[in-house]
Amino acid sequence: MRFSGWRIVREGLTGNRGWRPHWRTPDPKPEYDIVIIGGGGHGLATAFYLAKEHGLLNVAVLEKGYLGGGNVGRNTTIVRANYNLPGNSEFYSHSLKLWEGMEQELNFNTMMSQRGVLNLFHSDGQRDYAARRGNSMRLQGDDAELLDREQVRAMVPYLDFDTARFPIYGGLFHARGGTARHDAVAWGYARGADARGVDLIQNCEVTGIDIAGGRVQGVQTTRGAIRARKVGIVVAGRSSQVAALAGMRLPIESHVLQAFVTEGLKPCIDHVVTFGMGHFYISQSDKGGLVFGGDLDFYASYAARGNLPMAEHVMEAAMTLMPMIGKARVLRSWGGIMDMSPDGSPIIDRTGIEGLYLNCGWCYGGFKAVPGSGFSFAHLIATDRPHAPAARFRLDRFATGRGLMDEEGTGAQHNLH
Amino acid sequence: MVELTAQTPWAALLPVTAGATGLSAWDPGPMTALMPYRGRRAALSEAMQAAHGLGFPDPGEVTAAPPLRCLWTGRGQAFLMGGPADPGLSAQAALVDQSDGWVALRLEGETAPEVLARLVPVDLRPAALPEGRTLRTLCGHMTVSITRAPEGLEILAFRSMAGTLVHEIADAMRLVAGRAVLG
Amino acid sequence: MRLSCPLCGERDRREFTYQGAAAMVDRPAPGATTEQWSDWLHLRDNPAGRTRDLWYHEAGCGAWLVVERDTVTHEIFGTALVGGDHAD
Amino acid sequence: MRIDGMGRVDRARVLGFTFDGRRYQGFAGDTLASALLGAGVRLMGRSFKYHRPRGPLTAGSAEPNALVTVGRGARAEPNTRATMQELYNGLASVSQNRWPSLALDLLSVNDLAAPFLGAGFYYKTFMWPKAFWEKVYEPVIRRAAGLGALSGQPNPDRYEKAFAFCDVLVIGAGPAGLMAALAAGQAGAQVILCDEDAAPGGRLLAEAEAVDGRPGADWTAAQWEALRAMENVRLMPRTTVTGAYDQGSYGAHERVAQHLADPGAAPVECFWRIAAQRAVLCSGALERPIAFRDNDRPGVMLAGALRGYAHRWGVAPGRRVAVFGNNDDAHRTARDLAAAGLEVVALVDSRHDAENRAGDVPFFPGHVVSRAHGRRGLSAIEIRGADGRRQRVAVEALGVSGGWNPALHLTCHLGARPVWSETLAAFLPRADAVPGLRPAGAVAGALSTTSCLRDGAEAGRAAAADLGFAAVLPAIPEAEDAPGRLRRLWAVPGRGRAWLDFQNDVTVKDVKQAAAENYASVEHMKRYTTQGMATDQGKSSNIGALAILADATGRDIPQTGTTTFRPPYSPVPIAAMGAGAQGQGFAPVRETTSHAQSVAMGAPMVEAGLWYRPSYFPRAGETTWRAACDREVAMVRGAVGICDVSTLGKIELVGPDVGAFLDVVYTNRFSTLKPGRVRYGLMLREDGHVMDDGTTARLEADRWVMTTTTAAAGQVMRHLDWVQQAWAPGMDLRFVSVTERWAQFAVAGPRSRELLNGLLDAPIDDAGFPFMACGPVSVGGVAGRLFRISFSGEHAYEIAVPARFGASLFEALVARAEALGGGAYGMEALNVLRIEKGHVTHAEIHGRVTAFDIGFQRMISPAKECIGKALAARPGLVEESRPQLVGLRPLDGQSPLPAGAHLFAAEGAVTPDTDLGYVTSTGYSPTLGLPLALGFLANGRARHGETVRLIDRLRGAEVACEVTDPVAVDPDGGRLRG
Repeated sequence: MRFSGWRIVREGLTGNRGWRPHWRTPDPKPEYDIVIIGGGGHGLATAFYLAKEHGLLNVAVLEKGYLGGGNVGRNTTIVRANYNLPGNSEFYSHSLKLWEGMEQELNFNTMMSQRGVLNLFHSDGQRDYAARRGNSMRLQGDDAELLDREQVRAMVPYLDFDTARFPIYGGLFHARGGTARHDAVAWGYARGADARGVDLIQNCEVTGIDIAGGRVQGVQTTRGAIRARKVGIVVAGRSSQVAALAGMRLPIESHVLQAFVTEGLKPCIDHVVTFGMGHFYISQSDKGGLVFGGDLDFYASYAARGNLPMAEHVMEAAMTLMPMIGKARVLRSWGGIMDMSPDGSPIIDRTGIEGLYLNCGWCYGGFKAVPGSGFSFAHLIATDRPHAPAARFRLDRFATGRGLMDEEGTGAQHNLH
Repeated sequence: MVELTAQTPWAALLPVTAGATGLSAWDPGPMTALMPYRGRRAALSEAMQAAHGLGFPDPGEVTAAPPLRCLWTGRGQAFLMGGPADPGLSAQAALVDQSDGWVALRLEGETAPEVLARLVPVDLRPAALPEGRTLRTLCGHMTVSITRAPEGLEILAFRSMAGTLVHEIADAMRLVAGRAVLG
Repeated sequence: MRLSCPLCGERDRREFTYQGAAAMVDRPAPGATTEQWSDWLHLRDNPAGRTRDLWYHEAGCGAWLVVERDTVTHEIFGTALVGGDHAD
Repeated sequence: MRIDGMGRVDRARVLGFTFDGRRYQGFAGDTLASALLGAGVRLMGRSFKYHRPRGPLTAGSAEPNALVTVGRGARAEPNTRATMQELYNGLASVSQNRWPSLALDLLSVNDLAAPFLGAGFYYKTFMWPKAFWEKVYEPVIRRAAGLGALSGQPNPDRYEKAFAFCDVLVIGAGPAGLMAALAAGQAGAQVILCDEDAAPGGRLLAEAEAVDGRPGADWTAAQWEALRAMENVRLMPRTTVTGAYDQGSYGAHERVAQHLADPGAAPVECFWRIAAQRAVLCSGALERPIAFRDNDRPGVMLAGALRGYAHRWGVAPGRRVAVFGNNDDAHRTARDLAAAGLEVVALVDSRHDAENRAGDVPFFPGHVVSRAHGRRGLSAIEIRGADGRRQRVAVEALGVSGGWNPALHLTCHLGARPVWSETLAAFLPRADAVPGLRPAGAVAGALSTTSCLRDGAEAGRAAAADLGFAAVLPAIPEAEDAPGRLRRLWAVPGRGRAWLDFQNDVTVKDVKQAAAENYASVEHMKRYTTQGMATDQGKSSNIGALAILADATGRDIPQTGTTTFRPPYSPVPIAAMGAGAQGQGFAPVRETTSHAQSVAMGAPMVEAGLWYRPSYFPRAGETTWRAACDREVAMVRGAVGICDVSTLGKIELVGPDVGAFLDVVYTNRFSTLKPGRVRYGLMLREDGHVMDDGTTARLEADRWVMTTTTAAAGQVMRHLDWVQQAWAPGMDLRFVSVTERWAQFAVAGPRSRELLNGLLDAPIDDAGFPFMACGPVSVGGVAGRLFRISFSGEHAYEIAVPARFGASLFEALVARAEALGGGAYGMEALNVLRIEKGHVTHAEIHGRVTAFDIGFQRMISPAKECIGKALAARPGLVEESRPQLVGLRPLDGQSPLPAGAHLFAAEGAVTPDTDLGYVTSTGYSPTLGLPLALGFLANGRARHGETVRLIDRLRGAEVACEVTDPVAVDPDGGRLRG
């Protein structure tokens, strides 16, 4: 069923009785060409692009819970392509282009809102780094603008320019960045993949990966064995466990990242704004809630919930940066499980096992990567060659030291990001 | 010859009184960090007894032989205060002068624990922190040492942060006093 | 979240700095290969369940701790000083 | 309307207030909602999507409808629940989400378009043309959405955060909570008793029933006083426990002074962090509605709320009332309302076999209310029998009861799922859901007041006993003990729209449509329809919605499951959780001993981490910072400059094994350093990249002092503690920070020794104090330390004195420097001086560079192990193609070289693939008379002398540069040693 304003009118006039399932509920077949483990944003996008770009239709996505129940449904919905380092820079640039065509590609309104991302800086040193990053973005063909304090004031006058502990020196503005309706991204890709024949199988947990002669044979699941020529692992938050089924140890630690939303408010924040002296980033959803987040809670966790110290840090950052939101009330907090890689950048690569592919390590940047990751992972699985924009996301970079992507400069080892 | 004068910038900020609490500065005098070498804790404690009449404190403990006191300040570390350390102790422990490194405040009054409860994530009520006990913790975003003395709660913090420390405690005092008015 | 420091007693998580898997204590011996070093620094068991990891009582006594806990429930089973009781 | 003779408000104290500009009167003890109802106002808000007129559904914190803005100007509080806001004299409130007025809201046109605005409609449209989303559709949607508005001004109120500690935390001061606190308190445990309400008692305030032979409210007051008299019990009314966290940590939100017109010096709100050994959850239960056509009309409310308004506040939405329920408790409402003198025109019970327990009221067993009439206020209901016959009955108020849901939210905060009880037709908390927390009373499924009292007492006793207190069960007062019965009914079938989530306008049809579209998981349904995502988080609607989803998908409720309850239980202002941080409070300020004097000299102070350092010291006639900076650089190069360097981390290390220890943490060897000497050292992280650099002085055989950069001081201390405790426990050394103990000043320039010799009690000379020497000195009788080290590249020293003498020494140094043609210099000059010398700071050692990159590969001693050495040898970290530290100068001798620019070959395309590097630091060198920069360039060391293009597209710069050695001034170091 094609969605459009006319369809809504027609259904509305006939009692809304014509709506059909957005995806089927198939039983797993005994064999597929390709099995994607993980029905989150990345896995669904991978399946969609396998079908759309490579004509591979005999594909199943296995999801242990419900579609989009992982990090794609529990993030702060920010989309951007404002990275500095080679690898990240070209990948997110490609991903942003896919975002820009997503609604038409999926015939599903994911509410991609290019309202602009403003990264504030608070010292000369931060300005220099923002300039370096902005130049990388421009070089990549993406937009970036270096704003001084007065330009920032004109754009976001509600910040505390006068009494804040860390004064605002200026900002790096990325106009094409913005937000999207996170759940809709998962649903849109699910619907698109399903429409092309991909089997989306929910409540199906993978319990084993069958390997023989160094080659993947299929998977064992709670709904029986499934044979497959190729298997892609894309299960942020469970990467180490699923990889262990194939005997692999990953350079991943799992951490919890909290996010928050306030009660609905009339429009007051029109951009995505990030603080440079603490961990705080915020935007306002179309429903009116202020959606914001901070840093990891900083301890290994699979609990999808956090503790108060980081929550308080985030609120304190909010109060020093934009005290006008003080009377907004936090309605809900939640946590996502982040695949933290040593250098803070992801992995899309083959493994030592033929036919087994790995997509993990998105740290806290996975949402904006959804289309690019799905596109590149599909390319890798379909062709056995890395997709150029993701070619640097190699698993062996930690062993070789080549192409480490430590954007923050805090260290290419665990627990420093 | 140049004459250097001693200055304590926080002197101008204190004392502060609000409601039932008073905040003042005190001079801890010479302070020496005592850090026993490997396996020498007992020997250090004996040497301290001989030289000063007090022992090396257990975690959380204060030992005293007026005017000297020795505050436990961390893993393998205590501060001798109120007078210089006997140089002979250096056979058993690393001795490092800490004088001047710390601002020393005292918070007096029955509601002092209530005031610090605005800033400190540890129970400081007398039952939890009786006289003669000390601890390391946070006060707001600053690391501090807090000790219960007969006069009140003593707070040691980095000298450079004295302004913030005074400001934040004074603020908490005013909020607690403001609540008291509400009844 | 609250952790029991062997020296300071039970304290709020905000006094501690986290440093990851306790396997970091077992540093490769001199002469280990680069691969061994790389595996030690990068690869992790990352269990969903019981684990041992490192915490530093930064705003307290300055002790490094090994904490045994559960990454799913956040239950804490025990804490011990790194390097043992060499000088407390 | 007010009901004569009812309510516990103080009718002697009349309070004036306004709503939407109109003046009203209420009484002390009223909430805003009860006062408005008392004044005959039923319409208090508009719904989110269809802008439907709404009145209060509840009498408490779960209120979805009656949200208003309270207060004026910057103090305005949007989205305040009128049902929780205590009335005070002069309270000003306005309605929200309507234009131009509450009664006439133009956006209620949405309601007419409802057939087109069903579940998820926006995912299916607004996609064409592509550019219209941000420009047209989204702005319209955003303006229509949202509820109240923030003032847009900085928050002028005061907030606080606090910590509290207890043995037993009792959450909720209803019958169960009061008994729990009493039991634990009498046992001697430290008890904290929190309740979200201003007054204790919970449901007892809303009932007529007796406890211990007294009215419930009187019994409550007596218990409260008894608890208040106990020293070990702390009572916290107006305090909502908002979240359960690990190891007995709880968050709680106290509305300290929101019930007052003027908070005075008190905080308006406080966010508590409570650490409790045990907790007893006595949060009670929340009534749930039954969905039927147009069940959202103002005047339709939960039956318990209707009863509560009558008993506690003596108000009702109208004189003619009806009650509709599926359980015995609805009968109590009808009975009580009739006893209050209201005209109960119908008691409608969906159970055909129900017996009338309400007395002499028109009783409709086996009937349902199938429709409500009256747009801005309920005017009539339609009652439908099992045979389908309908009758219309005029009413002004309808109480609806679909049963009660235990308020078990906190038990789910650590991830536990509740358990469905068929008997109670409700979810119950798992007993072990939160370690140390026991649910008691209605939240645990206790149905009668007596069982709540008993359960609470037992839970309080058990909690105390668990902690070793000798606890006995207090006497259980006599109270009502009639368990109610219930037969499930979630929605009345029929045409039209029946509301589940009132605020977000989610109807039964929406849930069914979601199921039809295969949003069959309860999480999918929630997210697709927005059910339960409003400000009440579905407190009254979630269970009904999932029951309808279960039905629509052919599953039972346990199979369908629930969505996740997450903190906070009720919303908490950002200002409360972030209290103290507004303005300066976000991070401590660190001031050097020269701070006041630097400010007095007119120096702009800039942040350096937590520290403030002087940027430059302007002099008369200098109109720009550059003028001052150039002069200060020239001063240092030509005479002598003074700079406070106390912010650098200083760690004193003592013991026989310090040298060996330093050999482990530094790449280069320190064990060979002689006493009285200083050495520059480089530290790596284990991943082979540079962590920090600095000098370490060996003051005596066993006494050393290490300096770190200002930025990395904490990190280095943590690292040293780690290395010693984890890997070197056998080494005999101890260390402690002495950063704060010493005030330290750089005395730099050709006349530095001359200056010092006029100051020190004993003069120094080059033989006694050569480059990289250190030793004790005396200044005016004060023992200090002197280091002959140089960041500027000049003959220079750093002198340290105990901090109390810092200000005085700075003054003396500056005065003497000025007499010698020099003076104080700030960060700007310091930066230029070090760029001229090619010295790195964290602009260069930014975490991604190796010793190889900055040309210090040979500082990694081949003869010993050190941290980071093994992995620094990875092939990718020592490749010539890596960006390497270089100096840059413009070919034209004058173009500025902006930091952050990228570097490209002199000719050729400018693409990511041809990117050769970037500029890290820049400044104008008055010494050389041209701009200089440091940067990283691929294979840079082999390119000295080549020309590269510096391109900065952000600022429109393109400059041809010569690549040079990083050291631009005095490359052979003659000035250092001279």
